[in-house]
Amino acid sequence: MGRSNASRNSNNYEIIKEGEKVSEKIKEYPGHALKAEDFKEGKVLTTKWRPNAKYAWSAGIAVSRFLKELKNGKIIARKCNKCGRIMVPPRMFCEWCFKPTDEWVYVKDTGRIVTYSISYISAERGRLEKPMVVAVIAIDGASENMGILHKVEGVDIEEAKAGKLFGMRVKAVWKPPEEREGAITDIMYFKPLEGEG
Amino acid sequence: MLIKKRVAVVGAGMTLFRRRMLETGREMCWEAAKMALDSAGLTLKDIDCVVLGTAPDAFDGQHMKGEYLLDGAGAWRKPYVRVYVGGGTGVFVPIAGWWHVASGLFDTCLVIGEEKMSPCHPHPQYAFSTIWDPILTRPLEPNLIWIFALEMHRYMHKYGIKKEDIALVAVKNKRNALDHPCAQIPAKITVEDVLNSEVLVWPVQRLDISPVSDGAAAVVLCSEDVAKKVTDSPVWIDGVGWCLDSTYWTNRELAYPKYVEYAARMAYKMAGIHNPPKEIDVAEVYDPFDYKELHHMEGLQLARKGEAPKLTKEGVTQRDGDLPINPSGGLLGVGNPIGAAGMMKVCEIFWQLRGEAGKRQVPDARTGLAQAWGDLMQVGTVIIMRS
Amino acid sequence: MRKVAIIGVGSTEIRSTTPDVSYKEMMFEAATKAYEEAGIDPRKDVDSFITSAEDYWEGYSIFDEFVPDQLGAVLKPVFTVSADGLFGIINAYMQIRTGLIDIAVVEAHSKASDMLTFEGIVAFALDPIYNRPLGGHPFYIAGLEMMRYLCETDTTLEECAMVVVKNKKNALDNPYAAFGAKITVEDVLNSEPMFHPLKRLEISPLADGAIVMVLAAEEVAKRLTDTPIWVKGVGWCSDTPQLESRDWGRAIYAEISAKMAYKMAKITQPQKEIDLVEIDDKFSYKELQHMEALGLCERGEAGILLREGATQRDGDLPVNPSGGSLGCGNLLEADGLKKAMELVLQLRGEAGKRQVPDAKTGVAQVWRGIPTATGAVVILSREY
Amino acid sequence: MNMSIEKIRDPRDIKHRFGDMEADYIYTLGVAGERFFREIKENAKIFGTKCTKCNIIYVPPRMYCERCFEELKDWIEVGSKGTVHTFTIAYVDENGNRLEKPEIWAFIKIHGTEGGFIHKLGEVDIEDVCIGMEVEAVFKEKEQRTGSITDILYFKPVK
Repeated sequence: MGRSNASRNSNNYEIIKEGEKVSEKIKEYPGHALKAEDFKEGKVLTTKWRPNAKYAWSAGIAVSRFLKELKNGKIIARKCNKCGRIMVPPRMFCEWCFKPTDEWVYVKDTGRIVTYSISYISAERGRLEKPMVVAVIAIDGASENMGILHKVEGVDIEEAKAGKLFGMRVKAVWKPPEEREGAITDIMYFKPLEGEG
Repeated sequence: MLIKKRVAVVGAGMTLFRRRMLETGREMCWEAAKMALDSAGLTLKDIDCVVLGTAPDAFDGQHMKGEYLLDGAGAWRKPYVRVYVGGGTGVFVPIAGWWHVASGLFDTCLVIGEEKMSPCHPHPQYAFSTIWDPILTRPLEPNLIWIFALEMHRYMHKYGIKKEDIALVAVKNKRNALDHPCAQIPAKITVEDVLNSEVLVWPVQRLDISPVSDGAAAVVLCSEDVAKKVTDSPVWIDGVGWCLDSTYWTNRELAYPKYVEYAARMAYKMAGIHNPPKEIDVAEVYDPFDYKELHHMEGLQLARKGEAPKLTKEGVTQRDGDLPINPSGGLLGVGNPIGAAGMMKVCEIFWQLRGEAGKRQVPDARTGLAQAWGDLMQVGTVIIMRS
Repeated sequence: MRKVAIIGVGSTEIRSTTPDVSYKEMMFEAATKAYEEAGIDPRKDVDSFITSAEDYWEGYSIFDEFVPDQLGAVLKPVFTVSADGLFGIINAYMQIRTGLIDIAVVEAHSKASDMLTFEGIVAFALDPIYNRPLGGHPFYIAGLEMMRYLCETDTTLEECAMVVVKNKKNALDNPYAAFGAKITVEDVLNSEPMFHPLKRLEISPLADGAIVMVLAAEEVAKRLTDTPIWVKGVGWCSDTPQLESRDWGRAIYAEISAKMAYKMAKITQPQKEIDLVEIDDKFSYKELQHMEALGLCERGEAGILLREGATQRDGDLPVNPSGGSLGCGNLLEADGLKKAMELVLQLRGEAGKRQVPDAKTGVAQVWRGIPTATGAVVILSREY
Repeated sequence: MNMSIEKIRDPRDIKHRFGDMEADYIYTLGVAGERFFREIKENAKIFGTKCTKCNIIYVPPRMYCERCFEELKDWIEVGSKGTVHTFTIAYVDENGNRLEKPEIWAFIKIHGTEGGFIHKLGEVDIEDVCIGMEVEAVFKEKEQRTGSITDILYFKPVK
């Protein structure tokens, strides 16, 4: 899962090869390794393909409603009356009780950071100009530890690196109503709740 | 009901693990499978059925990848199936192979793990952008490392673990890999090297993680009757366990891998193991990230919650320690062609239990364990083997 | 070794599209029905769950991540076979036979309507080096197969068209069918040419649906139900995936898997010992080719049996009384599980207007579709 | 019945999200493919590999025999002629749209081998194609060849 150049000989550590058998009984092991340059210099033949694989995923009963409420600037959850859990993201079934969930419950757009990380890279592996905090945020009004994944802004990166954001109270920052489209990105990010530290 | 049939591993093989290989996926499968058969003194004719494991089709760039690979896997006109539990697949394939033989339907089974991640451009990372819920998560454009960083951070926070203690795992495993001829990134590094390496997603740095790899690995399984005919030193599969946790990972406590615990308990029960740290002589624990080795040791009941770093610091998990972990060099040192990486661990336990591991050999290894992990921090797969 | 029985089945409706529900909600519905029928609680009673899925049908990498919750399988043994639901049944069967597992659940579904570019996705399954660069619609492979099959067996275009007519008619009586219709041989032959000699109506249309099945070891099955349907034999096989090495006229994968399953079930004369079959008919000619591969008639005779009416529901050897994939819809990896479900209903005597009289033993067979040469056979019986 | 107890009734409440699973893939041709396509690119020659144990010549050549698993090292030039083993006429393109001019696809079995090529037929009328017809490969000009299956333009009838 690492970046390709994790396998390259970089300056800060030393790659050492010593001959040794996988099994004492096996004398040879197979495989023809290539270098990145082999591709660039045309030393190896290749063929290319970009698949045509497009989808329209149906959100279904629970998530369609969730998206509709996001457009209204609200977060909605489902409650199971058997175990009493209020679940977000919402689902029509309770995975613990294996029964249908019973009712819709609006929860707050505030919450508490359960865990977080600080991304210095983009989804495509490029370096970000400015590091970005992403967090699991347990939503107020839902059951304990019912978190959602989102971004957090307005926090000090050095404090974040020092582990100071655990338990921090945050609040959703919404797009203006006219720009919302019924998507998780209708919440732009979460920011620290004012008046709390 | 009791399990009546015992299943043995009688041969193992693997290719080099490298960032880019010339071989097609099916050629890599053939290389590993052929090596496993040769080492068992068997030919393809002797094989009754084939089980293959490989992770996302989006790496190799091949829809229905299991179908594509099958002739290289030796499945021509044989019963064949691909099983799939994300990153947990590598250790799950021999588990599926186990039930093919333990069911009494077959005497021999060829088991293969494969991954060719290099075709995916601009970076194999792309494949990971499609593992998320397309409606609730993909719009946030997540990077895979986000979630592991979230898990690592939670683990550190909950048990008060320091990054330098976690880095010791990377140092150990990359060093162990120096003795593995197939290893992709063996190295002598220090804790400082890890802490000074590029920050990817805090707290994950570059030397905390395993590389992108191409490779394949294979083992040959057979029934007790056949095992006795083909070898004097079979290695028995005495326990299997697997478990999948909820999809809703943001609703779970990430500090502890309960799914690994449940999988391990299932396998320990079957193997009659009551005191894992005492009874397991060597373990190959899934380590795509350094913290995962610690996390998984705890899930496997090899260490108490939050105490795996301490054992590591004390040297207990070194090859000459009381509980050697990842003597192969693990994914951090040998490489991480996902579907093949777990199989590499199973091969390593096989070689360790046969006393064939050369410089990597752990003394007196009689009972070994291999474990893998995958999906959305969700799957545990565990196999227990005895000489 | 232990005997294994199917003790519960559940299915959603089969529809051409399902925009209002997610695959999770569909799976939940099918699972609820199956558990209800089997009288089990998945949170307590089930030892193993198996899903049958392929990533690119779903539009997800590692679809396995998204299955446990709606099946009641959280923190339980769960895995995915990248194959048809019949392979799910086969793996559940093996797991139970080992003694490790007492009750196993098998799930398969199709949410084909989520795919916008089915052709492009199938093309992505072709060999990237030797086949894909040439482009084209991947179903040319079906055209090549059909042409060779017709040539080798003297089967006629009319006979292939009659398969479509029969199956779409059978589907009219099936509540789990999306494409039932009353049509004629001429309608089929006059439909658009697609991959000559294959016509538009000879290609099974895609459909959505979810199916769940519960399997149990003998002692458990007998405790839970009076109508266990026994798994008597299983077989599965893959021929070469490389088009350049394939046998174009025969379904070798079906021949070998049938042989394996018959041997296990101790069936020596399939045409006499089997009361009905649900076999793969993703394309019209496939039903005939598969009948021959399964030894239900000599090579080249399937078309003749069809013309004589033997494969009608009231004939000597009913083939696809459900309506098959041509009548019900192609459910991708749930296609075989749908066929097994029909057998369960038939063998229990619960098939309503579709009921084949006195059905004791049936065969379900599936092929994984273009471009594969992989298939499976499961033999079910109400008697052991 | 114990299912979702609430359903969508208003069609405007049904939501979908559009997206794809598309990346750029660059495939190596493999140990056997690399050599095979070099021969096509440089010399317009078609090679197969022979398994002496199973007495099979694989075209395209393989690194191993899928039947017995022996490594195949015996490379044999097999010529560019073969027979149409089966064919089909495709009326739609890769996206399912009607083609203005239907395409003829065939499996061409190369003489003296067990293998051959899936390819298109050219320089022939649809009515004239039949199983058993002898055809030969038409290669691109050398400077246009890239080491791909498309270095063969199509197969045409042998006059």
